[in-house]
Parts: sequence; structure tokens; C-alpha cells
Amino acid sequence: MLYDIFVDPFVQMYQMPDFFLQVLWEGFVAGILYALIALGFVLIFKASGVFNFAQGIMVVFAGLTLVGLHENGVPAYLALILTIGVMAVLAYGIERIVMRPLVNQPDIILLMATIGLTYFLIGFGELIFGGEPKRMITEELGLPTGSTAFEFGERGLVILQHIDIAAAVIAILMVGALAVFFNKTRIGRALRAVADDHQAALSVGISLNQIWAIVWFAAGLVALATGIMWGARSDVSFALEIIAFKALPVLILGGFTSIPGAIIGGLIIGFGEKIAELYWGGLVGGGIESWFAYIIALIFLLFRPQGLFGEKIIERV
Amino acid sequence: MKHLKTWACATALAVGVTAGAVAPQPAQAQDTNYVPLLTYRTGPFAGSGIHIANGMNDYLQMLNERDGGIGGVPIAIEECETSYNAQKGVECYEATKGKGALVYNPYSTGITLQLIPKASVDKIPVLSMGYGLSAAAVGDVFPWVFNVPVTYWDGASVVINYIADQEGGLDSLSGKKIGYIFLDAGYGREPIPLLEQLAEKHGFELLQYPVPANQMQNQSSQWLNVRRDRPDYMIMWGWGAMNPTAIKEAVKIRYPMDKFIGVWWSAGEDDAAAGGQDAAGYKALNFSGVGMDFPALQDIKTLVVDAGKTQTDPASIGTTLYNRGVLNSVIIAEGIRTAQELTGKKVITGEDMRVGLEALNLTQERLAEIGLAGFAHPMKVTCEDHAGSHPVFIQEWDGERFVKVTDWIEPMTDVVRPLLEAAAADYAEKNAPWPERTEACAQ
Amino acid sequence: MFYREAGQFKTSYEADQALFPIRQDKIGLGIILLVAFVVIPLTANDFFLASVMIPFLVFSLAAIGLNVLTGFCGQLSLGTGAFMGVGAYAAYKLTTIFPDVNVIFLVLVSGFFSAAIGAIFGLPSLRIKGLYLAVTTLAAQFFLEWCFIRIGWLYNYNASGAIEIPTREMFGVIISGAEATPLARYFVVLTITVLIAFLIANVLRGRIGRSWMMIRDMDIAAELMGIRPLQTKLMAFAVSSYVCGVAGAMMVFFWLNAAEPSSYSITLSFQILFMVILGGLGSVGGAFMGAAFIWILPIVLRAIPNMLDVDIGAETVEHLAFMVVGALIIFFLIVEPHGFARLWQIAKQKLRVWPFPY
Amino acid sequence: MNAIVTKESLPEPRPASERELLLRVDNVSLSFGGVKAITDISFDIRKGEVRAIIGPNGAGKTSMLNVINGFYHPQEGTITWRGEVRRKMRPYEAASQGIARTFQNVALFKGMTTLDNIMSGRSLKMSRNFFWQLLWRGPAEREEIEHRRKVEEIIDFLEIQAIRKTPVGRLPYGLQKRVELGRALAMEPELLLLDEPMAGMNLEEKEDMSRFILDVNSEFGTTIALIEHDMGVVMDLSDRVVVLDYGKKIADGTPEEVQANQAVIDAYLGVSH
Repeated sequence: MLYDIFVDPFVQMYQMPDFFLQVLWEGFVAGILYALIALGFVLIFKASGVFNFAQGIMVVFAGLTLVGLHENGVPAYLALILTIGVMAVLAYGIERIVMRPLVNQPDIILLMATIGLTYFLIGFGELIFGGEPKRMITEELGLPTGSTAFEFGERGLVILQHIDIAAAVIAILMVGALAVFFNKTRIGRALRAVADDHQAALSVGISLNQIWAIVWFAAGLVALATGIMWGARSDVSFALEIIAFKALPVLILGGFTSIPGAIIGGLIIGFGEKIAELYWGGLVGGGIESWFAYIIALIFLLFRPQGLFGEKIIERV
Repeated sequence: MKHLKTWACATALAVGVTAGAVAPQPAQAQDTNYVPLLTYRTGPFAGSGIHIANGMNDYLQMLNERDGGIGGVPIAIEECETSYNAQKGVECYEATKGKGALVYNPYSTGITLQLIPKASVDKIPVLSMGYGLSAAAVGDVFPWVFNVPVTYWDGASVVINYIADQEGGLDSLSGKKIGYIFLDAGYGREPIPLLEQLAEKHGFELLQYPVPANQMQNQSSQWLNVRRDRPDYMIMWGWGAMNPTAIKEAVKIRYPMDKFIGVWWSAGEDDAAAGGQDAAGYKALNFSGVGMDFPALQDIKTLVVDAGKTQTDPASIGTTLYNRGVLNSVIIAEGIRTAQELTGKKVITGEDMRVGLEALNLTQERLAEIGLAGFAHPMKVTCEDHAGSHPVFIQEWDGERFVKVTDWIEPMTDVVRPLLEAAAADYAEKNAPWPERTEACAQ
Repeated sequence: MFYREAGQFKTSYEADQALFPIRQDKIGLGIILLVAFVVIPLTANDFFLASVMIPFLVFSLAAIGLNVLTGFCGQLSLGTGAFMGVGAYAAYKLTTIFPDVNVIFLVLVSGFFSAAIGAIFGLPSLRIKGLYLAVTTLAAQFFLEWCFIRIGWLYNYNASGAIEIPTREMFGVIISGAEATPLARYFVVLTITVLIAFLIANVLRGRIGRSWMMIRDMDIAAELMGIRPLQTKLMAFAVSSYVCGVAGAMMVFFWLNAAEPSSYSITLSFQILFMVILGGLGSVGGAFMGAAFIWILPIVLRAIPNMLDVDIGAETVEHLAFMVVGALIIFFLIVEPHGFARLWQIAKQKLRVWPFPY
Repeated sequence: MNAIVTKESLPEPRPASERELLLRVDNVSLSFGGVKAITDISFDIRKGEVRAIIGPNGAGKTSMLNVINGFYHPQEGTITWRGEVRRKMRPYEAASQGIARTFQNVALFKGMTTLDNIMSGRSLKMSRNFFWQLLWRGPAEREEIEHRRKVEEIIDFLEIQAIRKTPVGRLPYGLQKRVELGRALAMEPELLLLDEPMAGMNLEEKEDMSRFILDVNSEFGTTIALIEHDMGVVMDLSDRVVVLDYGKKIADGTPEEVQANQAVIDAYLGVSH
């Protein structure tokens, strides 16, 4: 037993290095996707202090809109543009109808409002596009399919999916674009001001409503990218929502306000759960992926409640 | 503290609102046979459920349009949405049983299990066609439950039989590795005892890859494990969104698709299409006809679908799951017809339906008569055997459609039947006092 | 005019601290109990009892349980479904181990198992607050769900992987299993729910309930007033999980009859959470109203097309129900964050001054 | 000076500095990640006195109270409470030993009524366990009523009968402060820490509050340590004053002594160090 826990997994990693590399790659890809979902959370949390539970469903909703439009005869790229438009309308609507009347409410109320939003979007999405899973229009969008295999060692093989590579590239580009947006543009600077202090931002003439609509839209774009990538890996359906929960432990590790934190947290969870599942999961019958990330987060919280990058919390009275 | 005070309103609300709104609709008019269909067109398993629902609905509707029902009595069809959710399943059951329901087809193992003990109490049979509790095939213990034409254990043994054929006999299974990837729920776990027993008997190694229900779309770990273990064959027990994801992942790790065999619930065109051309060679069990070259299906197309009387997408007629739904309705319809013949009544009850189903004898000739020659294997239900048929065939995905590649393959009845009987006895014991069979055998 | 407390003077603190200090409320409660225990059993049909009242009462109890934790103690939990599952599996195991013991007693005992599990998962609450705590309860949800599937002992290694409820009787009346009439099951569920609701209301108005609200409203101040945070929170977790566990056991024993692990999934957690939000955080009465609303709304929505003879697909109604529930949650959070319970109080306030507007 | 009621108008048995020692702070230092909040502070509080802690903003006054009731744990130094030396203590332990306090920004339980808020101060004195609470009738109810009587006395004393059943969130600021004082009094503390009890009040409210503080001190014999910015109030109310600046003690003595102290004058006038 002890051998199985402490020795055997490492022996396996050493004996099958190609497989270990493949596991790392899968962990990396999963981590990138978790990080993308988490990124959407962070954007909104930074600007408005709202923990957007609906981010997961926005991923599905964006993907579903894209595929649904295409199914109804809209060409792929036009569908993409229209979907971006839909996400913009959605962002504006959420800001106007949900967020604005709830300004200054306690966190927990805002969280619950986004849970309500989640249910609304599930019903709305299924009502319009139907409840069955849909195939992502990967090829139509010009995204690469297929895979490349690298020989490794004597009979080793590492297979990289082109779509996964594309996901990684797009994720990096998005993070880069967000960094530029936050640091170089006027709206970006305003966003950071809002994140620091709502009142102060207001007093220097920044329109909170506008800013919030913009962050929700940005989160919507991130959701769309995530939806396309994850949809290409499996299917677009509301069952994806449960996977979006994985962003929560990611956020706990990375902190709620840190974009690099979201990325690193995502990667830790991605690597961690794949390695745990493949090398240790068998000991308890496998399938531990469904809860492993949460337990990591829980244990982590006990020792470092402020997250990886957060500062130590000093309580005041 | 006035917290309790307000629950005044709660009950008032509950009573007031519901009493008006959900008062049971009057029982169906006396000149119809009422068949409630528990379906799911939404929820995580909608992808599979929609086609089944359409197939079931359309065939019965076609009978109404073409023949004016069965034996001259129209069928009252009512769909009730369960979303594959046990809460709603029970609600649908309670809402429809009072209207003279003849038979229930829950399309969910969970809901089937809830209904099994109720069937004998409420005198309405449960028809779980190729799903539910395998042990229910033992008619002596479960007089009210039918799982024609085949149980999961039959299916699992057919897969092993087929693999043995490919390898040159059951003896050559020795030393082979067979992987089993399944939905980690009662449904996927059910075949494990049989597979384990066969593994011991024939000397192959059984490797298990459970897929948790909330990880259906995130299977890369399971398939990495497959890649590491390199099983010679893979068997899949999947449903809903699990199927297309699994096929994609299999393609991804370059698993030889011709050695990948799914159960009949993993046999949907949509499932295999997720892997596209690369999935060519993927095999699945099946017991209902492939394609739409059957007169009855043509009738459905002209009388129901083209007439705009259903939600069915015309392209889906003839697909595996749609045809599965049709077969389910064929069994219902033939059960009603048999019951009418045996009882001499036109409008029958659930009890009559049970008798009809138990005497169901769907021969080649009869299949041809109803315009479905070769659509299914002949079925003959007996009082002891509520599965009544058992053989299944294997179809293969050629990149665009499923093609039947084997003839009907017999299951290992010698292994399966004792297991079924043991399981039935176990069920009866655990649910003691389980009622003895009192229903007379009509044969 | 009719609802007025003028002229009702309280001459003792006992009277002032009663659950229903106003006479009309006492009468109202009496009428409701009369309706619940006498009128409904006499008049309702099986569908109303089995598919409306029983689920409504089970959910009400679960919502009271979650309300203790979230509404009164301020600890957000998304693991309610799993805690209910612990109760259900514990009750199932107890009936197999002690087949001769009264099943109601076993259901009530099963709550202690979920209380213990709840307290264990409540431990991090000492250091973790708010949203962070929600994640730890998600850990409980997913981990326990996995256990229900993986630990065969929990479901007696049934081939189906589900728990199936055996037939049990009390005083010669069958109260569980398929042969139990809806009426018998209704009485059992009603009695347990009313009893537990009453006891919990007692706890909430006393020292312990106050200490939970202190933690909820300002944990630091509460600690400086001598409240031990860990003890108090753990007690809230345990009491809440006990109530949820009993509700979960009742759910399978007196309602569903058989349950797979997926019956206790995160969907159930959200269902209960919505009942608590809509009913009103921190209100026992609100739990009943929230449960009534969330459970009955879809039934009514489904019945409407039938009544109007409009042909709407069953799934469309389902989607609409999702949308309506989601929209209503947002609506309530915006307009009246305290849910139905506060609306009811406002209505009573208006009634008190009726017919004058002020 | 603002307050009408002054300490001088009340009888005084003997000078504060000679009374029995209640609490002594010895060489306490506290820092947060390198930032020093309190440096090497020592002073004492004696039974029955009104002790003021004053100083400019950021002088470490609130931190000092937080140290006394166990909310912060000092890195160095000791606290002697009724002759027992302690260093680390949880806030609830401090409360159970008879230290109560109010807060700079009102820290009432916003979702509860005035009555419940004050009842919450009785938490430590109530003991009926969970099972009696479940039953309610009998011991739990009797206990509740017994404490309710005590709370009603406090309500009468603070003249807030009319808002008994009002949720405190809806009360004006001045009344909230009064309820908070009531809540602390309900604990029947030996030592009552008041953190700026008159901040943000108008003249009339300040006078009321001053009267309550003096009444508490004289009628219940409660020892009081208070932080206050209004120098007039401080000078009128307190027996002895300790002055902090930049986390250090710069003066300690009677109001008259402190007023004359050059270091205090410098600190308040902002003379550079």
C-alpha cells in the first residue's frame, strides 16, 4: 500500500516519460481552459466586486449562440460576429437590469443574483437553441483540427492536438490583450481605478455603469473563447456548466483579483488533478477528478486563506 | 420572533394555488387507450433523449393517423418531461397514473427503480426496453416489469462473444486486456459483475474506467489511462453527452476504433459523428433496424412528419435512436393488440396490458405485416422470461452512417440466466417482504 | 380592520416572547394546522398528496435546515444536497441493520450522521468566510456524491447502485415502500416537518439562535461579546445538517422510494438554496413559502398550457420554468431581498392599518 | 466645556491612582508585518476609575483596546488582569473574564432588534443547553425571562423603551451608539472599553452619552477605559488620562497634569519630532 502511494507512481513517471509528458500536456490544456473561465470571474470581480457565478453558463451560452446561429444557416464568421454582438447586448442588459439596481448590496446578495442569472440563461439558451448538445463548428471557424505526434524515446509517442495548441495560443493572446487593455488604454486605467476604490473613481468622473458594462462584455468575450475551445474538445451543452465550477478552486488558489493568479491557479489545478488522477486515482477506484480540485483548494485555504498572491488579511474593528 | 408566524401564508399558498391549477384532469375519454410517455428533451441527456422521444411519439401517432389507433381504438398519447430527473419522474408518474395509464417507459434507470415496486401495487406494468434492472427479466419475481428484448448482461456477454470471435474463440481471450469505460452510475456499474465473472472464466483482464456523471465532458484522464494500459478492446456503457466526448477522446489518443465497442445506448449517429471520419470503425450493439427502408417508417414520414404533426427533424428518421424509439412503441402497440385479443376488450387497463405484454409474440411474419420486416429480432415473452428475445447485432460507423456488420449474435444465456435469477432473488430479499407472484400465467 | 393588535396588551414577558404574540396569528396558525391535518387528508387526491404536499413538506424542512446555516448563521452552503444524501444513506443503512426498529425513529436518528459529517465540513468555517466557504461546501458536495457512488457498502452492493426503500409499517399501517398510501406518507412527513420546524423555531428565538445571528451580523463583535466562533458555527453546521439529513431521508423514504446518487447532486443544493433566498433568509416561515413557490411553480406552469389547451412542448415549459425562477430570484433580490417573508410582513402591516393608507 | 455633568459634581472617595489595580499593561509592542502600531507601552487601569486614552489619529489607541480584549496579540509585553499575567487570549475569553467594549464604527448586529442586541450581551450569562432550548417551555423560557428583566432595566436606564422592537439598522446613529452601550452594559462587565463613544454626535447627544457613562461608572461601579477625541469630554469625564502618539506613550496622569504636559501639547499641535 505504502509502496503504491509513495514509490510506484514515481517509478511509472520515470519508466514512461513519454506518457508523463502527455499527462503534463493534458494537464496544461485543461489548466488553460480552467484559467480562461477563471479569467472571466476575475475581470468582473476586479471591477465590481461581484462574484459572477454565471461565468460558467456564459461560456455555454456563448458557444451555444455561435453554433445555434450557424445551424440556422448563418455563415461561421458572421455567426461569430453576431455572437460577439449578442454578448455585448447581454453585458449591457445585465449591467442595466441586474447590477445597477443592486449596487452596494452585500457580496452574498450579488452572488445569489448571479446564480439567478445562471438559471435564467440556462432556460433562455435552451428555449431558443434546444436542449440537445451541439457540435462545435471548429473547422468552419478555421480552427485547426487533427493532431501531430512526436516520437519520443524508443517507442514513446506524445500526441498534441492542434486545437489544444490553438487554445493555448489564444489564451496567451487574450491575456496579453487584456494586459495591454488594462495598462495602456484610458478605459483600462479607469477600470483599475474602479477596482481600487469605487467612490474615488466616481469622484474623478468615471462612469461606473459604463465600466461595468465593458467588463461584463470583456468577460463575455473570454466566455466565448472558452466556449469555442471547450466545445471543440467535447460538445456544447449545458452539462459543461458543472466543469465551469472548477474555476472556483482555481480562484481560491490564485486570488480573486489577480489575472496572473488565475492563470497560475488554473495550471496548478490542471496539472494537479491530471497527475493525481492518473498516478494515484487508481488506488481509490478512479474518478477523483470530480472533487480533487476542491479538496486541494480547501486544504490550501486552511493554511493560506488569502490565496497565493493575496496579502495577509488584517482584520480591523 | 415571528418567524413561524409566516408559514401561515405558505400552506395557504400551496393549497390555494395548486388546488386550482393541478386538480387532476378528468380521466381520458372512455374510447381511447392512454399511453403516457416519460421523455426528456432537456437536461444533460437530452441529446439522446430527444430522438427516442420523437420515435416513440411518431409511431403511435402514425398508428392513429393510418389505422385510427389499435383495434379501432385511438391511442391517447401524452408526453411528460422528466429531464432524466428522479423528482420529476415520480411526479410524471403520479400525474398520469390516475388517467388510466397502460404502461410506463421511464428511460432512466433511476426512475425505473422507483417504479418497479409501485408497478404491482398500482397494477400498471413497466416496460424498460433494454435498460433498467437486468434482473427484471425474471418474470417469476417481477411479473409487472418487462425489459424486452434484452438485458445489459446479455449485451455485455454479446460483446465478449464478438471479441472472442474476432480473436478466434473464447479460449484465445486468455491474457487479453479488455477495457470497460462507463458512466459512473447504476447504469454503467450494472454489467460489471458479469464482466468480472467472464474475465475470471476466460482469463482476460478487465480494466475499469469510470466516468463521473459530472465529468462526462472532461474524459481526458480516463483516456490517458486507456493509453497507458493499452487494452486490446474497449467496451463503453455511455449515455448522453458522455458518448461523443468518449469517441472524440478515443480518436485523440489514436485508439484503434475497430476495437472500440459501445452498448446500444452509445449507438447514436450524433455520438459517432463527433469523431467524424476518424471514428470510422467504431462499433456499437443494436437491436433495432438501421435506416428507413421500412414501410412503417415511410408511413411515419408521410403521415406524421411531413404533415407537420411532430417536432421531428425529417433527417433524423431512420437514425439509430429514433428507430429505437419506434421499436419501443411497436412493443407497446403489439402489447395492446395482444391484450385486446386475449381479453376481448377494445379499451384495456394496465392489468390487461400486463397480460398482453407477457403474451407478446412478435414473429418475423408479424413484423413484416406491420411494415417492419427485419426491423428487430423476433420476440417471444414468456412468464419466466420477460426479456423475450436476447440476440443483438453489431453495427459499425463508416464515417458517415452506421452499417450493420454482423448477424444477430446470441448472448451467453448459460452464464447470464443464473446471474439474473440470483440478482432477482437478491433484490427480493433486500426488499423483503417482496410480494410473491400471484398473477396467473396466461400461456 | 380585522388584523389588529390594538387592545391586546401583554402583561408578561412570556406572552411577549411567544412565537405568535398576536392573537390573529395564533388563530391563523391554528387554521393552517387544521387544514394540513384534517382538511387536506379528507379532500385531496393522491396526486396532490404525493406530488405536491409531500415534496413541498420535505423541501420546506430542507430549506429550514439550510436557513439555519445560511439565513441565521450567515454561512453560505452549496452542499445541502450532499448533506441530505448523507441522511438518506444513513437511514437506508440503519433500516438494513435494524430491520425491526420503527422507520420513523431511524429517519430521525439518521440526521445525527449528517450532523456529524456537516460539522466536519464546517471546520474550515473558522478560518474561511463568505465565498471561500462556498467553495469548501462544494468540496463536500462533490466528495460525498463520489462516496455515494463508490462505497458499495452504503447501498448494500445493490446491482443497481441505488437505494431502494423496503416496506415498513407502524401500528399496522404501511408507511414506507411502494404499498404505503400517499395519505400515510403525508401524515408522517407532515408530523415530522411540523415538529422539527417548531423545535428549530424555539432554538432560534433563544440564546443559541441569537448567537448564530450575532455571528452572521458581525462575527468580530460577536466574538468580543463572548461567543466562541468555532463552537457556534459548528453547532449551526450540525443543526442545519441534522435537519437537512432528516429531510433527505424523508425524501427517499416517503417520497421517491428509490434514489440514485444523482438524486442528491448539486442541482438539489441549488433547489434548496433558491427556496431559502426566495422565501427569505432568516425566516422559518419563509422556508415554507420558498419551498411552495419553487416546487409548485413548475407544476402550475406545466398545467397552464393544458388548461388553456395550448400546445406547448413539455420541454418548453421546463425551460420557461428555469427562466421564471431565475428572473424571480433576481427580481426579489432587487426589490425585496428578504423574500416572501418580508412581503408577508408588509402585507400584514398594510392589513393592520387598513382601510387607512397610513 | 460641553458637558453639563462633570466628574467634579459627583462625590469621589479617594484618588484614582491609589485604588486597587485591575489591569496592567507592561511593555507591550505590536506590529503588523513590520509596521509598528504600538511600541513599548505600559500603563494601568484601576478599579472604579474612568481612564481615557487619547492621542492624534493613528496613535495606536484602537490597537491598544484590541490588545486589551484579546483581538490582537502583542509580539512583546504582558497584560496583567486582576493579578494574572496573560499574553495571548481569544476575545471570547476576555469577554468571559468581564471585559466588554463598544466600537469606533458602530458594530451592532444589524439584522436584530434593539432588544435582541442587548439580550445578546447576556449570552455569556445564559447557560441552558441546546436541548432545553429545543423545548423552550420550562428552564429555557424561565432563563430568558430572568435575563429579559435585566435587559429591560438597561433599556429603562438608557431611555430607549420606544425602540425596543425596532431593527437597529433603521435607527439613527446616536441611538445606535446608545444601543451599543446598552449591549456592552448587559454583559455586566468589570472593565468597559469605549472606543470613541461620542464620535459623530451632536451636542445634545454628547451630553446624554456623558451622563450615561458617568452613571454607569458611579451606579454600577464599572471601570471604564475610553478613547475620545473631544478633549472637553475627556477632561470632564476621566480620572486619569494616558496619551499616545505614533504608538508610544508620551504622557500619563490626571487631566490637569496631562493638559500641562509639553509633549502632549507638541503632539497635538504637530511639532516635529
